[in-house]
Amino acid sequence: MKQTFLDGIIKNNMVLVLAIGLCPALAVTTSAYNGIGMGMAVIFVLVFSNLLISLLRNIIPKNLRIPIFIVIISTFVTIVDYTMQAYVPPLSRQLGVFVPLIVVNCGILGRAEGYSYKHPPHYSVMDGLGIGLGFTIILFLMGTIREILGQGVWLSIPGVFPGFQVFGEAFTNSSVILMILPPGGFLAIALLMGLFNHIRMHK
Amino acid sequence: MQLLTFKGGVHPKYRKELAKDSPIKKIEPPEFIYLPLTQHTGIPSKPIIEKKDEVEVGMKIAESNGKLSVPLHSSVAGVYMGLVNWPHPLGGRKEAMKIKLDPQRTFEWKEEERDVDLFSEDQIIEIVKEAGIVGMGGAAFPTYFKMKVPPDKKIKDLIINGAECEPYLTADHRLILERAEDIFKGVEILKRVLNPERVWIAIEDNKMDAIDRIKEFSSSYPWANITIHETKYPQGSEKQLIQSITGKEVPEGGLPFDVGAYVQNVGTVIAIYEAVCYSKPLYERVVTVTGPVRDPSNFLVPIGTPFEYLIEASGGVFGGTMQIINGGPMMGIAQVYPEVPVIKGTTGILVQNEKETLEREVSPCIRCASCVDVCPMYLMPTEIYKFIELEDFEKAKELGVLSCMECGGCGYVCPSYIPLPQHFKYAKAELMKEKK
Amino acid sequence: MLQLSPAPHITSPKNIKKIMYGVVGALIPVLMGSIYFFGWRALFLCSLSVLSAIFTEWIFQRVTNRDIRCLDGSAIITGILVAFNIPVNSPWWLPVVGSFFAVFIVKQLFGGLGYNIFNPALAGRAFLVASWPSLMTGNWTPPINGTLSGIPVLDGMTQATPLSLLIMKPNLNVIQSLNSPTMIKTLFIGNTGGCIGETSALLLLIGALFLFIMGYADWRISLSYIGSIFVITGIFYFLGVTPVNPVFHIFSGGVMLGGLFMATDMVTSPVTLKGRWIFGICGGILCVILRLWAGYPEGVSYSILIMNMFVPLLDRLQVRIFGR
Amino acid sequence: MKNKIREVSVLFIVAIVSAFLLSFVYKNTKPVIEEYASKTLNENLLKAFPDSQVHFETVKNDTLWKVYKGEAIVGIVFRNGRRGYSSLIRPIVGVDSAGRVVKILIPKEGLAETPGLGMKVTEGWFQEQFSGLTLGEIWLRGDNENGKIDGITAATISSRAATAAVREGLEKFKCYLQGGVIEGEWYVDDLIQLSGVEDVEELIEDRLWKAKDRFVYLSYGEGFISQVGVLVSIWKDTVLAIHIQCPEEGMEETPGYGTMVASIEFESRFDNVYIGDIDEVDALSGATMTCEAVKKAIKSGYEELMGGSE
Repeated sequence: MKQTFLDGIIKNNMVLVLAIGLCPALAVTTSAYNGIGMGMAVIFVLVFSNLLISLLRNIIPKNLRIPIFIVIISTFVTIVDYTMQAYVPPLSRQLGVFVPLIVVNCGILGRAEGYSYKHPPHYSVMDGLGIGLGFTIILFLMGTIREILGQGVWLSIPGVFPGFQVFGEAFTNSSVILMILPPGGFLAIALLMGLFNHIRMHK
Repeated sequence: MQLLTFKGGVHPKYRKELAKDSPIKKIEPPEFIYLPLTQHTGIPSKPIIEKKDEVEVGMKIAESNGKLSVPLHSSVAGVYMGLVNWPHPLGGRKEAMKIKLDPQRTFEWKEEERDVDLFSEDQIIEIVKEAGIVGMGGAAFPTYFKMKVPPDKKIKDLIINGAECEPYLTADHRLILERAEDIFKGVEILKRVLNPERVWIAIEDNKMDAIDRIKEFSSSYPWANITIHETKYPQGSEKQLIQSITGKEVPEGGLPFDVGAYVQNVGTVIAIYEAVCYSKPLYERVVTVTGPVRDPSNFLVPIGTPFEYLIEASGGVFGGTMQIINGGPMMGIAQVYPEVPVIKGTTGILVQNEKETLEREVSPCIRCASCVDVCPMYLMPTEIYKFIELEDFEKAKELGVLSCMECGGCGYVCPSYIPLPQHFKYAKAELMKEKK
Repeated sequence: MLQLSPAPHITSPKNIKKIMYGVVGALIPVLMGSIYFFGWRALFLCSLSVLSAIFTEWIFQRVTNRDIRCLDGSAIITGILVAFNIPVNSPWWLPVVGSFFAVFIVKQLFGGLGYNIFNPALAGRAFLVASWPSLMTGNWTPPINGTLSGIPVLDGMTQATPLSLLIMKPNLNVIQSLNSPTMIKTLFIGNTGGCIGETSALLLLIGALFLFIMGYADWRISLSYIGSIFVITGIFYFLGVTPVNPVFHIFSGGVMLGGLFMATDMVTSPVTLKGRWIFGICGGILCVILRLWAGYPEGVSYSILIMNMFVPLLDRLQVRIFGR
Repeated sequence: MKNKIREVSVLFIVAIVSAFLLSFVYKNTKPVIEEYASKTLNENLLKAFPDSQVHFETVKNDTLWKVYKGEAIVGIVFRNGRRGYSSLIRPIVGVDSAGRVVKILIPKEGLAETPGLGMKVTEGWFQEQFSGLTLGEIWLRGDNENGKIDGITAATISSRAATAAVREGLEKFKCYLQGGVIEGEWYVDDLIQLSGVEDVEELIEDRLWKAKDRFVYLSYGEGFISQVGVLVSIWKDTVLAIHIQCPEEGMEETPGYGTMVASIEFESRFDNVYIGDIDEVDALSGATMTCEAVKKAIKSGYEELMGGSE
């Protein structure tokens, strides 16, 4: 169980190893807060869809499994979407279309198909937690890199907290805008992936 | 005057002036002679004498051993000492017949001149085979085999290769100057066998004296066309020479007679002449010994003479010997042992002292494309090299690595000092292995 | 002991150091020109940029245990070219960061010299433009030796390069002055606003001529690139698509710097002759499109960067193998 | 066969359960979402018209509000869009009864201009320049002699678009300041906007008008559910601008999909399009039918009305 959880974070890391779910990873990580928000949404969907699919794995007919997975996943995604719109509207606005798009996040469908459809519920929940957490950590890291370099602050929450000044006022005024543009997302993910592979290879 | 040339190629420093004016000298044979059984492309010859047997100059001591094989003749008179495992100039150690010289028995080849017209074409080819003649420009391909042109192929252009393009080497140059008439006589024999439409004698424009010498005979041999070529490396390569003269490209993987051409080196032509008219087998050849030696010379050397003996004969090296090369600087092979013997394909011996030997620090390829520009086979060495580094030989083959003739042009121009020809050799060897 | 080295046993006099330092040498007159036009700050920024490039390379090679070859000249070229691509009144850290990005991300992370896909200096410039657009594209000083070369000063737009005036939909007077022979002469000499190293077509041509003669750069790329820009803008000029003449187009902005020194970068240009022609012509077409219809006044850097991406493809256009 | 029934029933049950779950969540979150939306809107309106004693009345959803102080109209707030460098810039503009801009607000949300350049239109200093200006002064300094707005260095396109959005909106909606509302059909106030002048000559009743340098016609196309009205201004063969009937004006297409075509962004896609190229205009995804209706309306109206009048 513990191994399943840890594997989800490191060995099967959604972004760095499996390289799936890259679209939200690139699109929403302009700040660390966004990254966490997206990660939380994914954890929620992943855990519950994994659980449900695992519970129903003996009932779900093989031929119709994909439509059923999608129905289940999209239900949870829509729940998350409404909830976010209602209770954290600024975050919901920031994440925009990428919350509904969790439905087609191949990471979640991939886990449903590849793991929870074949494993008992408690393992599936652990897998969902691990994968989701791994995803969240990477999104948080990417968001951190991009926000600090691109905006000079860290952990800013729109309307609530302006964020920690990391390098001081002067840097904030002339920060590396590229990092919060799309190329910055690619750069951040490439650097993280490279570093991760480097560490894995030299361990 | 229009200079003929081909596309690509390089202009290295030729340094031919070192040995150019030194007439061919006959050299006294050394005490021991080593005759490797592999002196030609193809199957090694088979010894036919026993240990302690007395041998004469020109005596057949090993015979042809299959279709692509030629006999071997002793180059001195003496005693056969048996087979030894001896360094070979093309690398490694191979079986060689060791002969101890008998200094009492000196010998000069004195067979009567024979009338060529007495022989049929097949007889001539047989004589050439028995004389052990191979291509003397370096490739050492059995000449009799080359002369047996398939009946469905018609030779239109017979090209006599006097374009000695390797820098430093002057053996062929001296041969043209000193034995021009013999060349014409040899070509007449070839003409009879091959029956070509045209005959060309190709010489580069850095050998104007040789061209003049050949021209002196143009009235006696009116069928010979003399072509003057741009001094460019590798002008003397078979395919490039054919392209220069006829404008035709030998197809990939094909042979010259596919475009109706036949190329023969001047040295080989003389050997054919001597074999047919004087029944003299190939047991000696002209070798240029050059580089930082006191007296760079062109020697007429009994085959099997060790390199170090010849280097000594040309006065020794100044500046400390660092490298002994069989052949010229572009394609020659650096030797491990100075005692390697001269073989039938040895065109020259190049010595390099400490100053001249390259200290090459290899840098990464910067894609300057110099190699692409110079490759006479229109390959892209830089791309092929990348795939060879990744051990993707199939891809290298697709890009034409098998067409590479290892002329060394790319390695010469590479500003990063990447030994490109070395990589291609390796890839070709690997591809051969796979084929087997 | 005999040494064993593979054939060939002689090499041509060209080697990497000579090529790299040859290019550096060719850039020196341009640098001197920019010191003359813009003052000592040009030299200051250029030195900072070069130092940053060399230092970045040294650190990277040190940390990753590679051979230290930070002084082989390529880092120096990158440093100079990055500095040539920024305005002279940039803050000091701009060239430093640009060179760092160019050498670290674009060159070393892709495998170092010879393996980079993009021209490091241009990618560095693209990074700077995207990150600090106002510093990079709205920050021009006229050269100290004159006003902005006789262009009528527009209200609120005193700081502009001749090229950036174009995208502001100028009136007829401005267009006339842009088309005038004096303007062309100024652009040719280089006494005008612009990035440090891009203003003087004359000095750039002198440097490039040296490279062409030495064989350190391929004239085909430059000719096809600049030539296609000239031809296309010429056609557009007569069709009325662009209000200024083709001579203005090739002498203004970074066409000369890009076409002569950046597009010809050996590492990021095709190896075959055919490929080089296509590379240059397509680059020129892209440049004109970007200039006339994109948001920034200049299109040179992006046109070359985009063509850099096509180099592996263009390298597949192998010339027919002998006899195949 | 039995297998198939089983498969289908499982899918059916899953779908039913998920539908119930979703309707429950929707019911509970909807009021919260709506409350937040109206709260933000009110905040934004107050930012554009900062006066604690006023209240706003919606005239057109998301486009026009009247500002009341007690019973009296003291101004309007409008929202007008103009295409910037890479997105639609839609300032919220407060206007006092004298036709003077009170304040403008360009929200960051939905704006995708270049960060560090075009995005600077959201900065305070840029927006504050508009306060107190009248119609003739809302120009960039470089573009007009009376202009009082300093553009953003190196971001001319975005600053020009923001300025134009304010100016054109003011021109369009200023009639609401005098006399209040223009009575009549849904298209009447847009007719004035599209003709560029106030006095137009009616050529065909309720269908075709002639203004100084253009014609304006009204045409309907068959949409997904209902008729979609389009008001088109045209000169020679080029469509100058269009206005599409919005839901408040009686359009009854699918809410959230078909109704999306009645956006300024979509309308602006038809600006200066040659009549023969109308089909080339990109449709909105999810509203293909309604978009087709718009295009058909433009073309059929052109053929019917313009063919005869020229």
